Amino acid sequence: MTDLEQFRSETRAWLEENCPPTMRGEYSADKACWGGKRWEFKNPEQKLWLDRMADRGWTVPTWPKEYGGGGLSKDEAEILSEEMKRIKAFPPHENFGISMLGPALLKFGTHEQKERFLKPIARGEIRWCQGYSEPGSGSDLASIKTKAEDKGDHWLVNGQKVWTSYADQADWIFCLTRTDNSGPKHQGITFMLINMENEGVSTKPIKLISGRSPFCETFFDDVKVKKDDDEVVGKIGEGWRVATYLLTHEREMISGMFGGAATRFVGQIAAQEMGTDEKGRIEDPMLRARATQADLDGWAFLTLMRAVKDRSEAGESLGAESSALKYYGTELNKRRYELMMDIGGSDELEWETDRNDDGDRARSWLRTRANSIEGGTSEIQLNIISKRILELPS
Amino acid sequence: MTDLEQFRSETRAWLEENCPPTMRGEYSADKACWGGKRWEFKNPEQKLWLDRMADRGWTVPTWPKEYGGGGLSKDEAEILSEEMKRIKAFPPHENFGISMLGPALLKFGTHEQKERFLKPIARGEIRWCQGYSEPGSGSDLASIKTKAEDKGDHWLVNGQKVWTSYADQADWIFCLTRTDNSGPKHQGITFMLINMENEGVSTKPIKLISGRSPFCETFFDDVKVKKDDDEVVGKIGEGWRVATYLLTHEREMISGMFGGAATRFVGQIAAQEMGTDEKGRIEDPMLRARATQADLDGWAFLTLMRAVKDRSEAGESLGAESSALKYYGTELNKRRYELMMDIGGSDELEWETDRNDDGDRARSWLRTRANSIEGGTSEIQLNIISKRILELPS
Amino acid sequence: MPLVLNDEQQMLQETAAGFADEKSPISELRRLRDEDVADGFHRDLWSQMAELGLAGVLVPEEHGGAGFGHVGAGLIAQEMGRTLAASPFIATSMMAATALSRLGSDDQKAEHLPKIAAGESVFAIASDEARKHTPNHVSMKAERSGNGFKLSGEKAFVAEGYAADQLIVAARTAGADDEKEGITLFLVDASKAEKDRMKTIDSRGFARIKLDGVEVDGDAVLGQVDQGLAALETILDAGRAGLAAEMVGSSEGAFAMTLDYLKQRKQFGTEIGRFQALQHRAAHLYTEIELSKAVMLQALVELDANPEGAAASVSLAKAKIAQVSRLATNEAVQMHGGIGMTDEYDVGFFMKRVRVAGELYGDQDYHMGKLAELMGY
Amino acid sequence: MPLVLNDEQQMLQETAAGFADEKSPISELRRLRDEDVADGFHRDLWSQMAELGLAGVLVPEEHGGAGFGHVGAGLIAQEMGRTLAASPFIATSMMAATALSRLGSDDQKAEHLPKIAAGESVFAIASDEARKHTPNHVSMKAERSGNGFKLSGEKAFVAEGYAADQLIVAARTAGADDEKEGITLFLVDASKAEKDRMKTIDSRGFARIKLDGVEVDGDAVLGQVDQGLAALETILDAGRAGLAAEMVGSSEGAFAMTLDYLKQRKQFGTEIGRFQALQHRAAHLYTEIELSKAVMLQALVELDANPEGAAASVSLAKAKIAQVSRLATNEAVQMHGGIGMTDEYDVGFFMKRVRVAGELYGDQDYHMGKLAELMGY
Repeated sequence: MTDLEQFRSETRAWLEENCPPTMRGEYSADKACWGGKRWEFKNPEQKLWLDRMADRGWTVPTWPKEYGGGGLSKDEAEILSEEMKRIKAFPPHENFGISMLGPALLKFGTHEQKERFLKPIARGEIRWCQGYSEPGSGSDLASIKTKAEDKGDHWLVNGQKVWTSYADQADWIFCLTRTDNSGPKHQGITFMLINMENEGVSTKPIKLISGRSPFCETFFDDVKVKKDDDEVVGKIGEGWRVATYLLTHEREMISGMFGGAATRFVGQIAAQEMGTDEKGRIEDPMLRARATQADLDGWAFLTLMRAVKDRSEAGESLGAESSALKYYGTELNKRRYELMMDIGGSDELEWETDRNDDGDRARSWLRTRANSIEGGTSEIQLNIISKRILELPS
Repeated sequence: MTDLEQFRSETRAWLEENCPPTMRGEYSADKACWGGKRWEFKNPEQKLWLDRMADRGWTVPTWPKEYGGGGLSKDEAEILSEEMKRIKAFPPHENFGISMLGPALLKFGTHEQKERFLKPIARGEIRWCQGYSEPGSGSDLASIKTKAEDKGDHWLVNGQKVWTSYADQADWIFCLTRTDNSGPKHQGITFMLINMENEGVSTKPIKLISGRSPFCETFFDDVKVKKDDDEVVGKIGEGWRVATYLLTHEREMISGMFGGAATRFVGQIAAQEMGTDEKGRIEDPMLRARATQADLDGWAFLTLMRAVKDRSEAGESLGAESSALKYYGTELNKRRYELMMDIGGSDELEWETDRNDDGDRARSWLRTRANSIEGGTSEIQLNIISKRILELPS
Repeated sequence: MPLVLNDEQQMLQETAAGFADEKSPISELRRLRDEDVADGFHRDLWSQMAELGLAGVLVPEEHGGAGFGHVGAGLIAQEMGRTLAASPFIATSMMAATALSRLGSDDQKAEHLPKIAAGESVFAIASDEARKHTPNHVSMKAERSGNGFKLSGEKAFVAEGYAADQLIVAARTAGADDEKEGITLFLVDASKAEKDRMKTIDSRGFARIKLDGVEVDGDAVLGQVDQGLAALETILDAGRAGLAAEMVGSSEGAFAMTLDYLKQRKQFGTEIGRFQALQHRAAHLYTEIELSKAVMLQALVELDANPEGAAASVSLAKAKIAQVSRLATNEAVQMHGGIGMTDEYDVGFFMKRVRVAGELYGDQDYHMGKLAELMGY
Repeated sequence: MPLVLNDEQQMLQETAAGFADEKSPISELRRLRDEDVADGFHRDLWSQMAELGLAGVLVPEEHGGAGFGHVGAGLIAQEMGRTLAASPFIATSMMAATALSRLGSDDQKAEHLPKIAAGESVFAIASDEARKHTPNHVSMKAERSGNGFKLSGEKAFVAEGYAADQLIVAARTAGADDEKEGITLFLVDASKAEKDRMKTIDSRGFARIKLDGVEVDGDAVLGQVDQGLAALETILDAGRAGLAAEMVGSSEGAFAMTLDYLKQRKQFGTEIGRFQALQHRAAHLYTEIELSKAVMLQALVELDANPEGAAASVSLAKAKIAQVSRLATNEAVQMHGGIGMTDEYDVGFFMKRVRVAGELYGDQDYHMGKLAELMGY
């Protein structure tokens, strides 16, 4: 038996024994464990499951053991996720610290920063949120204005962030501040870590057209950020490098999400919900044709996602191509949800009722409109492809 | 009986009596009478029909009588064309002089120029061609370089034109020349009339991907154009005004053409050629859906054409809107011919054979690719809409 | 009939536009939503429309209306769509007015048409029963009882159904669920129906309607017994044309907001309206909206000229305009970026309403399929 | 199977690419057209491909081939598509090689496979009879006579049919014209057939084939009598995947020309590649071509892993890539402007070839319909 086979059998056994039955099954947003200081566990098993996984470092399997990770190889991590899928185990917890700050700290952080911040992330003890966009900035991210003045022993931070997901529930925020106005806009940006308990930090929820939203505005009014050598990631004034590294990451994540979303064929949903004719076809031939086109593109997109994954596992690094995935995946997802609404007809035009799960489909449809805006608009992705990949003049 | 009713009955009677039977029926390109010095009439009736119509000024019904026109009112002209349609009378002749130079001369020409050029156009005695584009200019029409130097008693013209339709059969060319290089590119352009028999004028046919083409390259090598006060339309150096006036005209004409082309529904052609299933539907549901979309857009386009026509007859002047018609009509026509090829299948992939009319459909399909390029590309039309109608900054 | 507006029609459109801008800007729809008004419109606004003579635009003059025809009615719907003005105009003033003036007995006309013109009676058409529009799918029973009928069954997605005083109900007097024959239209006093409010995403007034053995006498029949489907189609076509016109207005409204934004919003140191990719998409959208206006007018003109023969023009308009309004609202949100996604900003209201209006009385797929069949393939 | 190329496959692709660039640039197709070569390819070129071992890529090693699998074969087709290299590769080295190695008797294999590998024998698949691809529509008769069969009927749109030495013919041994049962595949010496050359717009080799009572003996049957349709589908899938790969190459070829043009062509005083509207369209096309490459590889991988189960992946590839290659060539001509319309310029050759390759063995609509049925709706 090879080491990997052995790892698989051990992992399988351990999961069987340690993953509580209530932590298995169909996973959905409301079942998520976000952790953090203010988190209230939905039930004892949720905490148990988080602790057990954290003890093995399996909340962040590929991170180094010294920082609370599992120190697993890519192959081992792959096996772990396969085995978790096999028994439909829930993710022990979710945290922007895992998906976004962590990778940045691992790449740009000092040993002290890793020591101090990665472990609590791995254990789900501190919940992070992201502070990039500002009311004025939008697609032009480098134009951020939130100011951080050097006051000797501390930074004095003033400004406003938008689209900070779950900021109202987060303990810390990693954000971009402007520490220098003199140079070109991409310089003078500093990647800063700020405790949300600091005086002068406040948040306000943003309501979306879907009626739901994880987003907040976050305000900094004369916030004093103590200089303790840990508060800045990367060099002062060079936060743009950290940010762009994370954005690429985020693009992959988002396109991944929508790749996932596309796993069920729209046409099959239509056939199931609307019924079929004597030939076994969706009755409405026009809807059927549009569904087939969406599934053709959806399946092609999943195939590309798979190819990209296989290539990166074969050692090819994914650069600006992630823009193509982000662009196509999000536009596709919008198209899919237009069709989902067409399939639902009048049954899915209601909300604030228990007839149709509070109009979950309509809310999701509206929510997808943001897919091609958040994490860099489709237009920005196309610009990136045009310049970095096609090398067209600009 | 109103004057118009009387005009209709007289017109009907005259046409019945004077339009030769062989000059009636299904009209097609090969039946056209282009006239001009070198024209060989296909049969005596073709000449007879042209002369009879010209005698009444009905080859150019709305032009003033003094310039060989019929002096008809809009309503009368409408009636004439209706009555000609009724008996399927062929157009007595076609000539870029009628559709393009004529309107320019009527608007910008001197009395002498009208006297000298309009009558022969009306009678089909002189065939004209258009010399705008140059190898380097393309969409940037104002960047033309064909030089016309003032040599006192004559202009010395040097340069090259492309896409000059039927230049090899034309007697005269109306073209844009550069008489002044000092100012901005839109200035210093002169609208000039040149006799193709002048020494130094030569033409070379251009072969298109469709294997067919009316287009030529036209070369001017030290061509001496005598100054006789008639050779320039409008003011020297202000030819751009004349050109843009004509381009708007041309756009309307072209979009008109494609509006016409859209009168038959693609889906009906498919049903006729491919047959239908027990429900009376085109068997291929995907093709059917695409055909329906094309017909939906096609019918909508025809409706807009009709509305524009009705509005202009109600006195509204059509400006940059013609760009929208040109853009949509040509893109639509390309889409229609993609479908026509899909309908034809392997039967229409052949040419240079008598099996399928020498592959007329394939040639037409390839020819339509130029629709969105000639007379101002689709991109140019969209720029015009964006600037002139939507007033977006540029 | 030329596709141009005469002076009378242009004046009417200006009146409607002025009214919509002053009395019912989008902020009124927001208020309607925030106050959670079950009717789906403000009664006082509806009365004002009646005072202006808008409610009776299709009602013959002898019954107190303006007898203005569908073109006039469509122009009003278009202007209401531009500001998303909420009213029972399409269901009452277009569909019910068409139904009564074309099918009604003298008594029915005399009783109801004046009330419509006066804005005193709100009508709703109760035809659909399933999630997707299928006029011939009628399972609501109407059994003969005494000299009248007894109606039992449920209707879904009834526009203005919650506020309705009167219902025009499609019920089955013969045949099986999907048969074209055997459908009859009834005038039913809404007080006899159980109304179950639908809170739709557009904050307008919809309801599910249940009739549980409701007794009506013979003269409640509208038109001929068993022959109601053709009549229903004519009523539906009036509503479809009205919704198409409304969606044209909403497309124009959303597009206007977008153009303003493109001209003032700055990114990368310049107005985003300077970026050619956005310019070309805006120019394309402009062209599609021009097409929408043309097919809208054609449908309205045909409805006035020959209602039974207008089906194809109406389906063309409903399908094409549903597509264009979808494009217009999607582009509006995308070009606004994040702010377009916020509830605080108005553009989302357009997206939600055209989605509902697009679905009502047949979506783009339904009408494209119908068109293909009418064109013989 | 991961969707990545191993070193062997990458080397093969480089070989094919080098060969196409050196020996068969687009100018060779132009020469073929101008010299009006009836075969539709240059014999000497085909021999050179054989010498390089390309012709036998799918032929098992014991029969003198490379036994490289469909992935390898597809990569060759892709590189040929990039320069529009004309050869009977897909019909002979992919379809016929698949047919013989999967269905052939030992004798049939021994007789034909080595000749394919050596480029000595050109094969064509004679299946379609109508303007649109319908594998089960086979009316060509094969009547038993003596210990063999007598074949009569006509085939249309037979790729490489004019140059073919051997034909694989689908004929009906039982049942009615459109029945799935009763189709049998035959190996027929092409000299027995009447060939009527089709001059297709892509200047490649096509013919209509007439068999007028052609006698073949029993061992001419390929596979099982009456059970030929499933076998035919496997052969067609090999061809469809090959054409898909070729169209990916052609999309890349046309796109590369377009990008060069966008970078060098100046208008309004700057490179047109600086115009954002064109940049975004180019970026979108890039993305679509990336999708094309992925679905192409998936189809080839599946054909190697499990030929009977690859139908869906193959239809996905053929449909999606037909659409993308159409977009790529349309954009290529449009972005080139007038010069792209001239015969003098090469881009038109791409447009003509992908039109034909898209139609052959089922167009996008056919494969989308098939996909919908395979997905169960």
